[in-house]
Amino acid sequence: MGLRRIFKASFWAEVLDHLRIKPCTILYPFEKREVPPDYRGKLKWYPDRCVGCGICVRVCPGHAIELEGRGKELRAFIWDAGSCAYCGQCVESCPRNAIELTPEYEVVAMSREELVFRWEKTPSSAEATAKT
Amino acid sequence: MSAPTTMEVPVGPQHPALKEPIRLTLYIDGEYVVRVKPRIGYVHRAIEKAFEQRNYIQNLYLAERVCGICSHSHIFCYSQCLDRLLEKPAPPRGEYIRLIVAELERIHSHLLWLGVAFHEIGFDTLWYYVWRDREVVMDLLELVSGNRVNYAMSTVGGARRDIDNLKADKIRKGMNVLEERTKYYLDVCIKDIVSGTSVRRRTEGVAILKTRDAIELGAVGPTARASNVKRDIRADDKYSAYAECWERSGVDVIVWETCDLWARVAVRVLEVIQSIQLIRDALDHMPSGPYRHPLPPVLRIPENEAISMVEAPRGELIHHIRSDGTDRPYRHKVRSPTLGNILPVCKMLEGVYIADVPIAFAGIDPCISCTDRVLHLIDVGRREPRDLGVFNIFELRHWARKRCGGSR
Amino acid sequence: MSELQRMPPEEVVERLRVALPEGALEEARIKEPIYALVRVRRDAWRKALETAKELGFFHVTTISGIDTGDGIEVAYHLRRDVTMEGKSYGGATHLRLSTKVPYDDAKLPTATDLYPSAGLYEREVQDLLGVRFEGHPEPERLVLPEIWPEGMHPLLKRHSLEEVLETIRKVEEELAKRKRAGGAP
Amino acid sequence: MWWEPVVAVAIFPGVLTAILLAFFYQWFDRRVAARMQNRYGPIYVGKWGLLQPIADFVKLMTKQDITPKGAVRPVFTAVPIIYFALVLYLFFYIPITGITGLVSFQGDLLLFFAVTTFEVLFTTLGGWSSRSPYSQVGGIRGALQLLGYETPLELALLLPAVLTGSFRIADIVEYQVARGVPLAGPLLIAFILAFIGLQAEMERLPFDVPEAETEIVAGWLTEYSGKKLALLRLAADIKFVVSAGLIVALFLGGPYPLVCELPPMSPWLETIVLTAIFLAKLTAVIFVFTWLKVVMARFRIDQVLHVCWTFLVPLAVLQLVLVYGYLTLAPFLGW
Repeated sequence: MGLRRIFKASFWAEVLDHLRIKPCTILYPFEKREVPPDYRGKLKWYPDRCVGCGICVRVCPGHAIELEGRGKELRAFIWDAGSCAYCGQCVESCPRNAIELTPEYEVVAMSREELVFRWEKTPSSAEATAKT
Repeated sequence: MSAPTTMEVPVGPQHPALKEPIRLTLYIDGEYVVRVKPRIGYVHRAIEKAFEQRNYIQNLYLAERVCGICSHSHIFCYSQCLDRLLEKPAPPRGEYIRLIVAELERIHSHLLWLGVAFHEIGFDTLWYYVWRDREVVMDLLELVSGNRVNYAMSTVGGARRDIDNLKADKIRKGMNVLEERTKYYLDVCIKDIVSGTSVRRRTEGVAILKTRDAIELGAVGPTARASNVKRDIRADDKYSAYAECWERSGVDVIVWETCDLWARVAVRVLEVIQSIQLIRDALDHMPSGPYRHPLPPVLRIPENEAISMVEAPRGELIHHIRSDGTDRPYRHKVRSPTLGNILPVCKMLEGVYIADVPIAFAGIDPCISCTDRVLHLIDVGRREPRDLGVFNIFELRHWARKRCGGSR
Repeated sequence: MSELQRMPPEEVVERLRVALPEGALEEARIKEPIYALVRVRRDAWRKALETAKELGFFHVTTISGIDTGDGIEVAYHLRRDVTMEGKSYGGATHLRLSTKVPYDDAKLPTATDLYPSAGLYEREVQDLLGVRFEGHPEPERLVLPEIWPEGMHPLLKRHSLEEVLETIRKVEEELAKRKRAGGAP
Repeated sequence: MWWEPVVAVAIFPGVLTAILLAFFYQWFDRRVAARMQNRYGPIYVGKWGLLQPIADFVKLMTKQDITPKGAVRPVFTAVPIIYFALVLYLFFYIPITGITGLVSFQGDLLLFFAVTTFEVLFTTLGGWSSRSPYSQVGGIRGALQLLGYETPLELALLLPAVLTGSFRIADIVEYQVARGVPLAGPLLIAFILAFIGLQAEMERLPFDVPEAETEIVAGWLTEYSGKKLALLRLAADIKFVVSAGLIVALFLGGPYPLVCELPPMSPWLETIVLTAIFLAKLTAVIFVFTWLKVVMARFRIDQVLHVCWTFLVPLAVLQLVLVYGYLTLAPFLGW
């Protein structure tokens, strides 16, 4: 009847309805939020694909990438998660697709130094590429 | 009775309710604000100087971070400006993707503002509801661009990622949900007897900006449209994909006559529905083909000058670049929409209850950062101005009433 | 114009050329869709602004100052999109009206009487590039802090980024010293 | 036995129950409001977050207790203690385990109004004494709001006394039990007015103008911290339970099941059954208070006065006319 319709349409009923609806909050540390596959998260470097050309170092707007040595003498790839803007420009500009942004979004640390990741170019993989 | 003196009341740069680092010096007369003098610059990051230190590609991501909420508008305007400098327009599919992400961002920005407006007037339930529904569009943006805030979807010569059919269907589903929810909020605000009137009672007739003032003071975006000024860059300039989408989807510039805070609420809610129609139209008529031109490793732009304007959620945004043949811009001028609304908001605040200053100021959806509420009262009434110490804006109203013998 | 009609940029340039004294128009370019870029001589500047207002350019989007090495070019971005009653012309025309001012006497008459909304933008150019606007109702600093050294305009090419950062550091120390001394903000 | 009254005052229907009920219903209010706003509310501390209010209280007790430099120290420290005492004192009047509360005398309803108005005086005093701009304005707003809601609230709460002819809460409960009809039926308008008035008296949402956090930080509570704030928070919760208890007593027939006659049983069992019924009704009333809080936007201070004087007072007077009409006609029509 009329009153029921007016009452139903009014905000009072909407609020009561919400008592049976499951809350929309995700209880973060216990429930994880799933993220689309092409999410721009933590950076991943493929040592064997990288030829040490250094384009990524020049292109990066936040100056977050450094290479120890260039070309053949490449020893390590240093990535500072603190100053990285996760824009993905390095992924785009890398000629060998040696860099990728993974969907992992929990890049946390207690201090800025811990945010700097250093990945060695292990000799074994270097010989592997050298041999083939 | 002595003539009521006008008191200079600076509302300082940090403010628990206002979200913008602007300091408004209110000249109050008893109960009401008589004149307002703005002072900005508290978060000026010399972005224009920084633009000149980086090359065009790196500037893409700096332009995106000029503003947190309307980041796509800035990168869209900047890449469109670069396309005009190179005189090489982006492929149609790229333009359509830029349009879709721009409209998604407008929905997210307007819903964010709607939630904050409800919080300002103390209606937290609607704030939670509006921000819960905003998650739908945030998830879509994350799905499309890989990030919730800085989408980096537009670049020189088109878009950086494609929107395939799978994502298009998800967007359509999301749009249906959003349309239904937004229409519900409008109904609650208009028709609902108890809660609706409580919202309208706090917004109707507050902070009036007449049409003539809006034009003379250069109001932009929803603030202007809420004062009956039919100004919308998407309709006027018909830039990028709006040339086709605007007529085909049959939308028109949303204008409201009452020129007050309620008009700004209504305009923004109706614009969300308008954006939904635009997105649906763009998705249905998405041209095939490439969505971007290949990016040269080092981008050098010959000597040229270009202006590019975009309708950001808060108003018109302009990027003006002059290039000199190198890979760095010679001069890059950015005018964010909120700067255009500073003078109108000062005009708007005249004659407003002091208690309504925070809500009236939030009406233009300022996008700078936070302002302060504790005031520094300088009593200009006496012969030598005496510093009366720190007072609260309401304390002023009470104190002023005593001095002027009853509120007017 | 009873019937509201968009004015193409070419017509705007023609109207300006007719209204201004001979040779005042130093440069006039039309950029595709709706942009007219016009540079006028300094003496005809005030007249150019008035003509633009008559043509219906009520809205000042922004003012960009450009340090062009031999002087400072001040460009007003004007738009003709709405009548005074708020009715739309159905399309907008964008006029970038600019003039060049030498470094030594960087002065220009203010346009706030014609365009009230230009007030803020003029103060910004005044802060960052040092062009003085005579007759401006509130010529105070808009963007820079009150105790920013005079004459130091960050956007000028002669100040390198390091110099600007150095000034910012100096200003911060000054503010900190004042705060410790308990002075007014 | 000598320890009977001591236990009664200290533990059962006395201080300890008041505090425990306050904690429980703070949790209940926060959970229900949260679920209405589609979120969880307190969840981690204890089972379903039940211990959250206690955790907050203990945390506040351990926090540093700062008194602002300019504050009027004696008044500033006295206000929380007296405010807490006043609120707790009222709790003894609520009938929980029987017809009467711990204390009951002719005219205790009037004392109720005197003490509630007195509490608002202390909120203003607390706000004034902390000398901070926010709290002073909060205090003033509190007093201003009192002018608005007090008349309709007191009229609404006095009507049961007018109908039953006595100012004693026990008599009113007894009147309802005797007739087996809750006064909420005949005095529906007064029932609704009581809800609105008490919501304003407790400064809860549509009327939380004195501590509107978006405008003046935390109103008169801004400068309180540590133990003082803990005491004030607990006092606010007890006031919440007391107000709800008052509505249950005056309009819903106190702890008695008006529907059926109470079967004779041993006194122990009877107190338990009565308390259970009282708590059930209390939960229902508190649910309505939470519902009220979630549904509307906050009023501006001038709107509070406007709403009270143009809507609530005429309604209260209308109800008064109805009651007197009933009283004068009753003997003729033999009701």
